[in-house]
Amino acid sequence: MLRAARPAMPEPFLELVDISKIYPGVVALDHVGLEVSAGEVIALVGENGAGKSTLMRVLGGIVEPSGGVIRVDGIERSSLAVADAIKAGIAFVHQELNLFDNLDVAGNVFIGREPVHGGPLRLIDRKRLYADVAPLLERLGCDFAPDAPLAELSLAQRQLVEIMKALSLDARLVIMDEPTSSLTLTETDRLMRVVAGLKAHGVSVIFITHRLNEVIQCADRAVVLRDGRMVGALTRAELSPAAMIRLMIGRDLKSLYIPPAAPPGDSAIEIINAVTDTYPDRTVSLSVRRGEILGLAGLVGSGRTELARAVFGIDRLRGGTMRLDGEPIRIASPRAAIDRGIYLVPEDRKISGLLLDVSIAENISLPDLASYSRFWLVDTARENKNASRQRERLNIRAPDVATAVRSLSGGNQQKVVLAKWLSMRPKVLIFDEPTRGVDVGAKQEIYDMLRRLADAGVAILMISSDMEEVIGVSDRIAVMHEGAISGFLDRSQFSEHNVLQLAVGHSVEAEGI
Amino acid sequence: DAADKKVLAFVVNGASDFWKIAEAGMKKAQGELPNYELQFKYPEQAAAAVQQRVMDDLVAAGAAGIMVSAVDPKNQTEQLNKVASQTVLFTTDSDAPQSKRVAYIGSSNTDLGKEAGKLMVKALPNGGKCVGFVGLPGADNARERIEGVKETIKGSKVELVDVRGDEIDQTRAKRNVEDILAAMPDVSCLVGFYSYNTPRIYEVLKEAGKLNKIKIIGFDEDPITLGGVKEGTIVGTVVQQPFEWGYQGMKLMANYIGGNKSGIPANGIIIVPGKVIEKANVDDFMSSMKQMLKK
Amino acid sequence: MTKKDLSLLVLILVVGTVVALINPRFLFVGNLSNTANQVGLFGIFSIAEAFVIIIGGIELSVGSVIALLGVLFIDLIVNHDINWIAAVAMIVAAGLAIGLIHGTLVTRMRIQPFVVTLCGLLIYRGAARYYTEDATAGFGFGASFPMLEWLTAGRTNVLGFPLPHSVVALAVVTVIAWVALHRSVFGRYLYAVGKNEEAARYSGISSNRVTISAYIICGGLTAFSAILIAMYTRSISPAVHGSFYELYAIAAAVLGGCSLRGGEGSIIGVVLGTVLLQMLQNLVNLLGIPSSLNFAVMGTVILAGVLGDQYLVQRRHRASAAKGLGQTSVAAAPLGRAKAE
Amino acid sequence: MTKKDLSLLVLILVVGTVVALINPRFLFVGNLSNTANQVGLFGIFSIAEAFVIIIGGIELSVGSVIALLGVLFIDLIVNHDINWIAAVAMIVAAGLAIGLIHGTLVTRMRIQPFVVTLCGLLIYRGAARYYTEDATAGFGFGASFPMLEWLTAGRTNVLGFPLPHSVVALAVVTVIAWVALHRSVFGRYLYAVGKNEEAARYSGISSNRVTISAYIICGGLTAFSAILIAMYTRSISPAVHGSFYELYAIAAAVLGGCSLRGGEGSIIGVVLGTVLLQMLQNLVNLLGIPSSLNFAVMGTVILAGVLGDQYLVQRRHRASAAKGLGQTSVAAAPLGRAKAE
Ligand SMILES: Nc1ncnc2c1ncn2[C@@H]1O[C@H](COP(=O)(O)OP(=O)(O)OP(=O)(O)O)[C@@H](O)[C@H]1O
Ligand SMILES: Nc1ncnc2c1ncn2[C@@H]1O[C@H](COP(=O)(O)OP(=O)(O)OP(=O)(O)O)[C@@H](O)[C@H]1O
Ligand SMILES: [Mg+2]
Ligand SMILES: [Mg+2]
Repeated sequence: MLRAARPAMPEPFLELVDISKIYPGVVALDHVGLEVSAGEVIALVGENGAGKSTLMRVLGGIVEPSGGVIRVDGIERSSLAVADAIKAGIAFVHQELNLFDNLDVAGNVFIGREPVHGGPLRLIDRKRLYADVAPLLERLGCDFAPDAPLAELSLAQRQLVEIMKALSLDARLVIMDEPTSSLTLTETDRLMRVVAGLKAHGVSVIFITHRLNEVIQCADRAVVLRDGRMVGALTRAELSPAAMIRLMIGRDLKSLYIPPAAPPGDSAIEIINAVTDTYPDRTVSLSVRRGEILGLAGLVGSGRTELARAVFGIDRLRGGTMRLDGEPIRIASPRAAIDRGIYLVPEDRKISGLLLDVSIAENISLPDLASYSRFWLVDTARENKNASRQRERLNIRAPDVATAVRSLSGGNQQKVVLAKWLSMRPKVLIFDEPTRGVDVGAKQEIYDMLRRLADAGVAILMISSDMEEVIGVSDRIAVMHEGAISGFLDRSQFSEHNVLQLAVGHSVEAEGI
Repeated sequence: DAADKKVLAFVVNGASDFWKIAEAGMKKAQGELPNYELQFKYPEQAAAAVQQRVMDDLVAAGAAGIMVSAVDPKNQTEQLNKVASQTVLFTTDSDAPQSKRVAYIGSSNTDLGKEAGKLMVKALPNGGKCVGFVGLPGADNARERIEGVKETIKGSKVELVDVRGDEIDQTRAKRNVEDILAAMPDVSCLVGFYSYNTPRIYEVLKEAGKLNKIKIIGFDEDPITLGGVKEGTIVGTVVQQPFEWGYQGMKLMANYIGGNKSGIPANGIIIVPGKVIEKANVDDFMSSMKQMLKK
Repeated sequence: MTKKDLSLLVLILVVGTVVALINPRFLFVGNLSNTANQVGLFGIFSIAEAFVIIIGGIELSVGSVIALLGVLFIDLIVNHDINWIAAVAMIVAAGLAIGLIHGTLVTRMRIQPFVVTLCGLLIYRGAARYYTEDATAGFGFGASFPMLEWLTAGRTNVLGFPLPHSVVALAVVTVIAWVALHRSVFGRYLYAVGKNEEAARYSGISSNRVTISAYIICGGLTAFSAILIAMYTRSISPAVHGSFYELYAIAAAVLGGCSLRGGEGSIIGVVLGTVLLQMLQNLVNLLGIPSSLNFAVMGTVILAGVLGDQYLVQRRHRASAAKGLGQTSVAAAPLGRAKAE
Repeated sequence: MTKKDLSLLVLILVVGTVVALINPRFLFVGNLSNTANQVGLFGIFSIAEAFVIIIGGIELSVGSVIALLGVLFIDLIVNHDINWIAAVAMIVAAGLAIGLIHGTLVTRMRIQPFVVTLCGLLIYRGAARYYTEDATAGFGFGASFPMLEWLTAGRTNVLGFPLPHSVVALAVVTVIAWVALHRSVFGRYLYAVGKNEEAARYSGISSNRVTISAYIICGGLTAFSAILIAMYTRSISPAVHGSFYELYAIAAAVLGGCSLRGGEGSIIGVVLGTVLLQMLQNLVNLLGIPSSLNFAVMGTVILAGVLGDQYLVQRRHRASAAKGLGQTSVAAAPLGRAKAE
């Protein structure tokens, strides 16, 4: 068993020793150890299903380990309860959001720790509640109000609320499980500064991410998990994406961008003057050509998801028209979109992507059941065969395709969402954050697949908040700002700077369409 | 015109065909009482509270007189008094003797039970086990009828070994009979205490082919009960005369309100005796029923 | 057959054995046939209810629909001399229409299913009472529809067992419902909508259409059972006929593994749930327990069964955890159990 | 006051105005006082139910608990000569205990709330009937507890209006429940557990304890209302007393904006829901509508109200969409509406 090498640091206040966790058919953690000292930023990396979240859930008191001990301030325990973890000063940003959409922002941030007055009556001190949340909003640069109902926030905005929840605790250790998976560069940078600030105050941070450059930006050391075992640790000096990738997947990866086999064809889908609910006075026009991957970038809340929903028929377009292959179309429901070959891979897998209590196979076949059935009866053999193929192709880590999706790791769940759509024959594919929480190896797999689909003549609209992905995968980038397209970039103009300029509403020189 | 007519209300204890007959009586009275508007009220549930509420609302709406078949006369005394203090109150079907009601018109359930007991003893000269079926075994009318039966058969070899309740659910009423046949092969007589119990007994015995082997004694005048009596498969049924309650009661009430109190005896109790219907008199009874309900 | 169904079956067998030991008449052909007949009558509308519960809805008007359609059916054939085949068709059509209305109000008008069907409960009951002026609707003495009676309330001797035709009807409904729910594309859609309506919509399932279909199926099956029940009781007092039956239906469905949150439940389970409930009714009469204790016995046996099952599950759970072996799968949540952790 | 509450209030005022125009006696002091009294009695256990519904549970045994505890209460003071203050304390304690048992079975034994409380419904009803041997429990003639009667069933003249004390009790309960639910930390936890139990647990909220508390509160309040109702009817036929009251309670809660999926609902709404239901009952009697139509009228008015509200919401929605204005907030989902798209 390997122990993480530690640079000279104060004595650890928290130690995980020989932690194991066994699920039916899966060894999620196999004798893993980890030590955390004050003011240390540890990055935890590894493939999907490597056991990162499980290890953190042990620390947060959510999962009871099958073996091992947890030592907090020298006191040894075999497991923690959530309340113990909170008492020990451990704050936790979960990979999957755990928020209440019947409460507002402030209510969510302080849930379980509301400021009270009224003595034994424990009435909520609303004034203080809202006063206390304001600086947090500022710290993360959020533009929504403290009393905004959570139900009205976008996924990324919810992610920020979840982070604020942890920051509001006077914690000694903040665990962040993929906090940036739906954030754009702007918010991510701000979060990096927050992490630095925490560190400066002696607060430790454990940071899980699949965006490896974030690790290099903020971590003091990186701990790498693979198949539930610790396979290595890198000190700050040793940190590089290549080194991490080698430890994570045991091989090197080729570069991201694969050029198209042929120049793009005619425009497959055209969106003309579309108007959505949140930005009723803005219009969006764009078109995606056959064989093209159009990246759609923008800041949190810029309206990309809303546009995708409207195109797919989930919401009704308030104005504007669409054309498919030159023919004007009207799409009133997702079924209508699917029947025309327009598919959407939604961003929020928990809410709109998956039936969590249902098996992998049944999730994958859901949008296309008719083709797995004979006389309206489902042919489960065919269904399972296809699911197994997808599982291998995307390297979905699960005992078998009958496993309920709920028990998969976040990244593997995301792969199931993708698998749902990839086995069908699309004309236009809209991906909303396709690789949210997916590990580097699988990302590469997915990019290959996108390219293959595009080469086969599919028009792909890829909404992404991951700058590296947008620049690395797209043939062309459209950037949205407050509900309107602020510009298009050709490959020759691709740069972080240009995308960011457009995202905040500025223009870039020599803008091309 | 209609708005000036005094309202007289007949409030019953739950919906049933039985009260349809009383309603027919009331309608006959309506024909003779042009200056009154007669209303017939079924509470939506057979519960004292629900009935109380109906009466409160009637008083609020200005009813001049109310005739009520109280769900729970023993314990409703005070509320009945409240009603009696604001309007003319008659009781029917089940009396509340300690209340300030003006009069009671109806039959005595104990007496009806005694009649049924006599039928049982007559039908089973050598004795035998009997089982009764009833909707709500705890309700007063059920208790009094059962009491009457037991009082009469005491000393004879006829036994009432059990009474099964069904909450006025027909499906259960029928299944109770089926279950008793399964559980007690030696039962020799079945008694239907509520109007719908007897037809259910009749049907089950018919389906089981035991119609003439097991005696049936019933209460009230369900058409199937009467048909069975006529056919000879039901020994007999004991009926009340709700038509008279509705007819006489409403007229008495109108007279009383009009100042004529002569029809009301000193103790305020007007008993309309029940009738035993057997094969001999069933035809007469059926034709007179037809006559009554036609109006 | 799921583990949950199996637990229920074991409970049924245990209760049955105990009753048979106390009173062997429980096993007599006549008694079993009678109980089977009740299971047939109650099973059909319990399956109807299950369809709606699986999509995450609820149908509270079952009892009132049974009263209203029962009254209408008897009225049609007795007083209007309509051919009984036509009458059956009309009543089933009415049931389907009721389902369509409920489904439409729930989906297009977005009114909570509880509110829609509660109003249904009130309105249909009122309509039945108003239509008959609160009088009992019945066949009268000697009225006879031999073919209809034989079909609906008759029994056929099968190897010495008088098999009630209501059981045959239930068997047919069960098989069709089982295939529809557990093997067909439509069934997948029902569960998907019940589990996560939004994800279902994103997968191109027209959740409105699926929801409406579930209510229509429920209405049609309820109408069918209304006819069978009317032919069994042969008399309907509109004020009380079928009241509380929605509770029976929901109870059978829930005992059979349906969750009121939707997306769960098996047809076999629902039928077993009905068997348990009817057996408990039979038991009270057979063991001579006072009728007043009828309900209490039912409640106690159900609770004891569910508790015992839960106890065993938790022990198995702990035992396997202690041995470090795999736990039982989450999907095999036991009888009546709230939900996986 | 939420928009949903406001819709309900408007519906109540519209119905009230229409009734008053047809029959001005509706507004007579005596009638209003009687209706208020009913609202007082039914409102308390509807609020009790709301607590459980908000945490995502359900309580079906309300009616049976009212019957059992009512019977016991009368028995204690009439037949056992126990001081009424002690009797009240004992009955409320029994209610709390029932709540504790239900809560424990739901949380620790993980049995579906529907199953637990359905068994409760059956068992308590049976217990009440068995205890009294199905006989009506009552005060008999002349039995008198002047202080208790005045407190529970009396009325006090307030500016010429005979204010029933049950209304005072409801007012007190409403204020406390409102503060507890809408202003206290505990209330926040109730909503949190109802909406997303898992997230609540991750936030360090002991969801088991919160759930059990909700059932205990429900039990206690139900016991309290059982006493008031017993003192109002002064007689309890154990077989029927309070039956269906759980449906009333759930209906009032749902009309008042509670969702059976948990996490939603306002106390004001629940009280308004009770007012509407009671007003509808009163209306039927006052307008001389045949009693058989009683239920139908209730159902129709509720459905019409909910539909009208929904229609207005959708129109407003479309109007704002057409004008390009911001939508109405999702949180202000209207009366009885299923959920936001
Ligand atoms: N409740 C559960 N039941 C069964 N297996 C589980 C459960 N939770 C996690 N697992 C399994 O444990 C393994 C580790 O999962 P974990 O969530 O820790 O991965 P991860 O490293 O966080 O991956 P990702 O990057 O995708 O989030 C996975 O194989 C997963 O399928
Ligand atoms: N259900 C809703 N009700 C009201 N407003 C909403 C709702 N969902 C999203 N919004 C708002 O719409 C705006 C656009 O959100 P959208 O999800 O389209 O943004 P996005 O560009 O996809 O960004 P993100 O990175 O946050 O997903 C946001 O300001 C958000 O607050
Ligand atoms: Mg993870
Ligand atoms: Mg988005």
